Amino acid sequence: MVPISHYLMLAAILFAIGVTGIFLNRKNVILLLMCIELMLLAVNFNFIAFSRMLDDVMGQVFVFFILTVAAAEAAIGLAILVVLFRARQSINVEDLDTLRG
Amino acid sequence: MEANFPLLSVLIWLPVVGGLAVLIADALARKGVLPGGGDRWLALLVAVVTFVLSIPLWTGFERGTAAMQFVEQVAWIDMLNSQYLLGVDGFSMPLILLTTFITPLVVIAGWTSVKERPAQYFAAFLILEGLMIGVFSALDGLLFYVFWEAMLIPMFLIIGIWGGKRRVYATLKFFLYTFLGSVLMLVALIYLYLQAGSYAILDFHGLPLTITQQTWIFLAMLIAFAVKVPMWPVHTWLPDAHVEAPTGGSVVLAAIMLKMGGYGFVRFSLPITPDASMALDWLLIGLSLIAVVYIGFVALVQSDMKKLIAYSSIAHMGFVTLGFFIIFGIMNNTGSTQGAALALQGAMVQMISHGLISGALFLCVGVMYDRLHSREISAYGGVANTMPKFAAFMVLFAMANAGLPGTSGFVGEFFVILAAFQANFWYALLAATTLILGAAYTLWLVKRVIFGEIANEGVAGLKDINAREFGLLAVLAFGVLLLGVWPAPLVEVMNASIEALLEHVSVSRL
Amino acid sequence: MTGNLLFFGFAAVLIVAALGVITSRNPVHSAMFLVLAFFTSAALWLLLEAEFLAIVLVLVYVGAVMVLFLFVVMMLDINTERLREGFTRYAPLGVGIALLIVIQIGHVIWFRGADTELVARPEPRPEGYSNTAELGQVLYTEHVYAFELAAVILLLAIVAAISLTMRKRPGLKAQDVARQVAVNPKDRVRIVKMDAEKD
Amino acid sequence: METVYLLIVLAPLVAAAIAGLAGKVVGRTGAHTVTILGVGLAFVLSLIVAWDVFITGADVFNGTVYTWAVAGDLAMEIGFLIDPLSAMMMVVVTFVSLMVHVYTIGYMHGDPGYQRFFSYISLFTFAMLMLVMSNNFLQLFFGWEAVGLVSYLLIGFWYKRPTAIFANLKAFLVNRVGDFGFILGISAVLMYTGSLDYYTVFGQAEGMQSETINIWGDAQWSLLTVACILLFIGAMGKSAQVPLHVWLPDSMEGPTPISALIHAATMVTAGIFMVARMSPLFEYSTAALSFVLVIGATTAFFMGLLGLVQNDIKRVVAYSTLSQLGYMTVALGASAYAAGVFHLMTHAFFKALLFLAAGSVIIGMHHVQDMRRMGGLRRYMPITYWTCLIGSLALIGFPGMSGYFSKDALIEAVHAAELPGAGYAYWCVLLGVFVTALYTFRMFFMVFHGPERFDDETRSHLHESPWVVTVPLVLLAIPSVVIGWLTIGPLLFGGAFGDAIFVLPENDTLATVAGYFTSPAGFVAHGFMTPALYLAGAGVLVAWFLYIRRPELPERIQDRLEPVHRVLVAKYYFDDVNEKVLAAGSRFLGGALWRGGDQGIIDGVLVNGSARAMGHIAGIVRRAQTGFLHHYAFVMIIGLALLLGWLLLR
Amino acid sequence: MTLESLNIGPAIPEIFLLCAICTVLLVDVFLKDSQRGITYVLSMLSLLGTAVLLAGLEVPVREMSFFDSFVMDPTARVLKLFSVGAMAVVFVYSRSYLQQSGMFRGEYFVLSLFALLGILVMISASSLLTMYLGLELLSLSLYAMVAFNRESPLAAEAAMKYFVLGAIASGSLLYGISMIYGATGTVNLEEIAAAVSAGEATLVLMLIGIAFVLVGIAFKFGAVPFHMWLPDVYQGAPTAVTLFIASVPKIASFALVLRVLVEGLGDLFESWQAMVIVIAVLSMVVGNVVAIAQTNLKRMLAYSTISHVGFILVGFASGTTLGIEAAMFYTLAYVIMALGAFGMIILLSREGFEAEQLEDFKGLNTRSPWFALVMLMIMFSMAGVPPFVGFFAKVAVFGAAIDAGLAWLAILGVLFSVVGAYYYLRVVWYMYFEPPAETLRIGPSADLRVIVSLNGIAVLALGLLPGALFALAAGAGI
Repeated sequence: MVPISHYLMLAAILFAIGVTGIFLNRKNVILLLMCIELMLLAVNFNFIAFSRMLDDVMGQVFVFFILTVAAAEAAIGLAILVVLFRARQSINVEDLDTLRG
Repeated sequence: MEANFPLLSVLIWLPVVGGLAVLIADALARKGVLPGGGDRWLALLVAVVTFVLSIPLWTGFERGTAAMQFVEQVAWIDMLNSQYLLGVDGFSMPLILLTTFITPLVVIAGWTSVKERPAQYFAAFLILEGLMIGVFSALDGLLFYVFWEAMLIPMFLIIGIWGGKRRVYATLKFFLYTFLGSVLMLVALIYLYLQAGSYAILDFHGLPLTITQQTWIFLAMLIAFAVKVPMWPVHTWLPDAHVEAPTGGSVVLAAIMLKMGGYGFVRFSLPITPDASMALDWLLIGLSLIAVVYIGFVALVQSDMKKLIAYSSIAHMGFVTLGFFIIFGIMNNTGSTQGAALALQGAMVQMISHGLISGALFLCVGVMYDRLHSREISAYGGVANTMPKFAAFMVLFAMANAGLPGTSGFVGEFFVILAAFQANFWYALLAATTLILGAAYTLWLVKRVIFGEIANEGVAGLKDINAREFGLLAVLAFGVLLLGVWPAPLVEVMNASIEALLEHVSVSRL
Repeated sequence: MTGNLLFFGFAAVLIVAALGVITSRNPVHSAMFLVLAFFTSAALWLLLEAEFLAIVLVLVYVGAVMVLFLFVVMMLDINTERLREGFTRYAPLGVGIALLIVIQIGHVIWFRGADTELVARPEPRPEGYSNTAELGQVLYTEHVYAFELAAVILLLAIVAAISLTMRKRPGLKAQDVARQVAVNPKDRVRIVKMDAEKD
Repeated sequence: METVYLLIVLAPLVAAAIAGLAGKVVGRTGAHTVTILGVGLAFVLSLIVAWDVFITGADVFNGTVYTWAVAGDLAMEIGFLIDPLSAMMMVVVTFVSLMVHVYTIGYMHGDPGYQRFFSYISLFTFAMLMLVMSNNFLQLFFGWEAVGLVSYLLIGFWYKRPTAIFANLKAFLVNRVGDFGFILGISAVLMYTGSLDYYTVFGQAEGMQSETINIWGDAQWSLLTVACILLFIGAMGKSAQVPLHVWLPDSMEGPTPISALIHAATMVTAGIFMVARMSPLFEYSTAALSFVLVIGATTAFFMGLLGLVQNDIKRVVAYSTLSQLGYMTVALGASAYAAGVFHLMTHAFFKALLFLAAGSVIIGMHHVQDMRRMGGLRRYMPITYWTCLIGSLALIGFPGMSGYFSKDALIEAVHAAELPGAGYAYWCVLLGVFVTALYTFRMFFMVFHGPERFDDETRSHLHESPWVVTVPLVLLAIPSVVIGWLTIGPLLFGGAFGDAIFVLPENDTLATVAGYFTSPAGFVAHGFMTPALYLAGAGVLVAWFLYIRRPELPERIQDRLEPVHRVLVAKYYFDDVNEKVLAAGSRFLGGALWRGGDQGIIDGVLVNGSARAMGHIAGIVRRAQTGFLHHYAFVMIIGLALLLGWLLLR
Repeated sequence: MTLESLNIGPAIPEIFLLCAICTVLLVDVFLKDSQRGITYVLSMLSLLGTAVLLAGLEVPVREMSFFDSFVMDPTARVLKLFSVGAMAVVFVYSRSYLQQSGMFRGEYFVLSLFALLGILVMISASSLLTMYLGLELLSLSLYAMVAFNRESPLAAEAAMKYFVLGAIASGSLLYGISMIYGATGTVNLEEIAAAVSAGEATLVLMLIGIAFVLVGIAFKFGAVPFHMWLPDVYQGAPTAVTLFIASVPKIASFALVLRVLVEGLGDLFESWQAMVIVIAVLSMVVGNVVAIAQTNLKRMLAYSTISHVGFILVGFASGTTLGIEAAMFYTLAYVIMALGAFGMIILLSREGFEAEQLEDFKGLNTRSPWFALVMLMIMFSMAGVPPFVGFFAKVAVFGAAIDAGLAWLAILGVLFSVVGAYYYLRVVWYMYFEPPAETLRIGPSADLRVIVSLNGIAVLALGLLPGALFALAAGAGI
């Protein structure tokens, strides 16, 4: 077996990629939602890895709920996206600057 | 008056409630429930009743003791161990009387000249009065602070609503300046509370503090009081506030609000941090003397009457702070408290006296402003020709402002100069320049405004003061002269407290 | 050794897929990369012997969530031409910050965590161990409260999504059976009486 | 007796209040009646008091009226000290005041401020009485300032005149400069003695001699010297000594009765009185006495010179007053306090006389004051002429006249003085005699003799003044002639002042003079052996020669001595310096402090600057909120990275 | 497993609320638009029922339910009661606004109630799992509510920003939780605390965990630099939603800090104190300074919120019982003030007109002296001027800071409260010193007027007699 730290490192990289995606992307809001999924995936990796390391089921239970919530979150996020598109005819991140200052 | 009658509470809350009643009466009058125009009379009634009720403070005041009198004590915020604790001694009692004395005059002064929303105007002043009395009678630090700050609100509105052209700038400056000063005092108060375990000011007095603690506390409070007094260089709010404020606002500001700074020094700085006060007295003395000299010169070149009087107020308040802080030098030099007592007396009398004089001068400017709607000196000239009675009053108050013996303005300055000499020759010398500078700016003002040929048609058409204005000025003139000719009763009231304070500060807190 | 090989293989794929998600110009491609990432993740979770979650990830995420994503991408009919533009000018800085975070975490995990059990290689599970059963046992007992909450969240998601997206568009032609049934001849036919034309 | 003293003080005060506050009610007649009654009562009672003090020899009265204030254990009281010095002053003050009151009825006839005027002069009498009768420094200062106030009001009585209101402001301010010193002097006294009461203070004077005060650096100054010089600065202001004399000539803007009462006879002598009163202090400080001596001598001579170039009749008298005040001061400096006070008294009579005479001339000339437009008035105004002559003779010290006794005594006393500066002082006062005679008779000849230089219009109205004017002239002329003869003996050499004036034996210059005083007549005879008399005679002769005999000569001398003349006309440039350097400088400084300090640095930079800075920062920070989602996320991530980094690096 | 072992007693109010939400949801479906008032009434009744049940609970001490994942203690009850009450006020304020702007739909109430449920869950969370679920319940409701006005591009933009950033914050929080889990082997807060104090936790992992958790917490609170969403959301959301977001969820944020940082990670105080201080300082500075430049009242109040969060965090930063009580006092006081401020905006709004610009308050004193006075009291209270409740809130937190030896922090705080006073004063200035731009009378319904008035009076009354509120906050730090 690989050491747990490998998994944690992988999760960290994944998390970083997700984060990077959020601020690199300035065009498409959908992509942001996907990046968020990546972040959550990284978190799940952590939990499962720790769960395995500690031999404790709690981590997996947590992942279970994160998956549930993430699904709900995605639903609502996409709903907002739809509202946004209808209201502005665009989901370009750079167009979302009416509110500022 | 019964022994446990809550006189101070009544004095505080009667005007506040009265102010609200004026507002309500006005609202009802708008709806047609009550006849209109009653708001003035109600306000006057409240103010006068408050004054009458305050007289027992004087008559029932036990001379010869420094103990707090008319004490009221009710639990307030248990969590902070803060109480609704009121009481007066020789320092605060005269100031309360000054407040109750000035407020009816302010109400009368605004009788006809306030056209816009008079009910709110009078209500603001009444509420202000209550809060100011609260400041002078609170013996709990937090309660004191509440009154101290709350007072800013009605004043903020008074300047802002009924003020002149640049009123918004002036009132914001006034508020933020004083607020900035006060908040640091709040920090100091909280610190003291944490040290003493209670907010009672008298508990603070007994607190042993290291010199570092004292210095920080002293500096924090200094900013608060210095802004209020105001001392150079934190005085610049005052001219603006005075110039823009309506007459009543200027009167209250000059007559009472400035005194709170001075009061703060005797109630907090000196007794709580005597060692720091002693260590830093050079600073305070220096600033006071700058106020006297520097501001004297600045007052000389003002072209706006109110601004001139405002600057003169700063210079005169310089005597108050000077009087408070030369005591260490005097006790050090002479080894006795006699000179120090003289200094404190002088400072206290100066506060009362300045309250009357500056109030009167602002009323005088108000009288002229009501007629010509200008505060520029150049808009006047030869007023004596058309307004002889007014001119007589104006000259009298100007002379009082210049510290002429026989008027109250003399007493404080005289005492302080006499005492200052015992601390240091140069203190006295610089302080005494006010004899020249004060006379110069005040009388030059009089010369340009009152004397001379009739300057323009506006002045030619002036009407002399009416009975209401005459009464106002006459009452103040009487006060000014009485205090000047016979200050003994006032001085007597303060003596015990001053002795006690001197005894208190001469013992190190370290 | 096989485990190691598998891990590094899947990890590499996962990272490439993740990078693909954020670098693709076309959102559909991104979605596809994401699906790939989920699949590889599921594989890696299997390595960690979390079979239940691995399956759930594939079923729920790939099967439902990603489909939803694709659906929305298609539905919104986004002009992909406009999306073909570069990254922000903060990209280098951004990448730098992200790397910094990775380094910070990595530093902890690999160096400062060296003496902890993080580096431990967990022993394989004993025979007969059922990940699903174990989860199932706690989910409805110990975590019943959380479970109920999750249910509420899903309900909320339904309510929210519907309230946000369902609406009656003004131009939409829809049947209203009740109105059709309740129709009154008077509303439909108007009998006009006309006077005979006269010359 | 206390009631009498109170009555003396209060009668004029009450009269002033009635005339001032109820002027409309009582009317013109009422106003002057009530004030004259008040002052008359004060005069009569003062006479009684004086009788009591000088003739009956009553004890000195030193009593408290009421306690003004008590600070700590320092009691400040209002009270009276009635001793020969104050008794004499009371008589002089009330007498001159009474005369002026009567005179005013004529002089101010028809002025709209009639009642006000009477109120003021009555008030002045009150204030002056408070000053002289005081038994402590506080009340002294009160009276001191109060007379200043009334002086201010009266100089500016015609408040429409720009020159008048300029002059009164100037007078007040210059006096305030003196008071500035005065109050510091009082402070110094209080610091050492812990009391403001005369007797308590005087009792400690000797001990105070050894006290020192550290003013600058390490130098230790004698506290007593400092105190005395400071007190004397007060006297310099009030008694118009160089360089604080500048207000007095300008004060002639006031109505003439005022010039007579305040700016000649009484108020300006307050300084002299005060120093005499403080003699127990001054005596112990040689340095202070020297200072007094030099200042007085300078004033006596140089201010006299200015009288030579004045053409305004009142100004000539005014400069003469300055010069005479210098004489009195010199006497004080020479420790001949009695001589100073004696000169004060005689001067009060003859100078009041001269002023009133000048006023009479001015009435006759319909308020023309320029002597170049007069001449030959003798014929038209005989009473004025004769009384004026008496006054002039008294002023120049014509043997036998009151001025002769006082001036000669003090010159002799200065001659006898041995202080530093005494030699200078002696020459000043001696030459001053010549100058006095010259300008006095220059005036006299220009006004009353020579050709008539006015127009026919004036001539047709020219006649002697009414009785209310002439009676006071006559009444004042009498003491101007006789008072010296009558009182020199007891006052200077008979010890009539008793303990009121204290002189150390080694300073007692008058004792030297007493050596050749046997009787008034003898003193007159002695005068013929001193240069002063001849100098005075020479002065009169020169005046006669220049202004009657060869009237064209003065012009030529003037041209020949152009630079000197210019300096004299410019009054040694004191006014220029004051206005252009001090006043303008103050205004400039005020403006600079205000614009630069208050508005520039404090308000501009600190207050508004910080407010602006806050707004500016707000604008900048606000821009960080770009509205772009990726920026927001970016900021969050940076924040996260920093938190993480900090935690781990700690 | 039996019901006894679940100990559902303390959770009955939440259970009732959930049932009530479902009822409202169901009833609402069958209502016509004109009958929407029934939804309103039902929602109010739900709140009433919840409140009654809460009040009826006997909570002498700390009580656990649901296998230690639910905790009930006196503080929790106070917070919950307060939340429910504030929610009721929000409903009253919102009703007429929603009616005017055509958004009077049942979903608003349902979503709000879901959010409230989330808040209640958070307040009672005793494990990071339930905390997370409660937080998501709250957040997801809020995201949806911000986008509630579907026609408004601004609202949609705000919702999108809120959602994305919120998701990042959630991700960060979860990452942190995973680290804490890894370090201690549990997500139960009590067990975490026990593990930390026993020294069983892996410290470095804990540190990473704390950093990430802090990001999540700071985001929820709206503390700098995780505040960027807040102004945009406040401004973009419909005022009724802003009103809600600005008020009740702050109690949840407080609970979040209380449960996670104080109760769970209290022993690591020294690790997070400095970070909290930094965040607090930044919040006070940025919030107060940037608010000066605002002309939109909602946005200005957003920055004001940020600054208030800074002050609340000062209380936590002191780390003492006193500080936590102070923070709670401040939070409660803030909720009252925020309700009043936004209530005033709603009061002045009319059909087709949002009174959200500063200019819209011009001359209010002429139009309605009383409501001008109410707004004045609220503004001065927010500025921390006595005798209003906001002042005592500041006294409490600064007192705690000084007590903890953080006098400099207190001084910084008071100085920036002076800066902040400027923009509150500006509102007063517009109301009192400027002539009115319009003379329309103030329209809305009587209940709104009464409650806004009461709200204003509460600000004053709690300032004059703050003892009661202090007593409520007293138990928090234990």
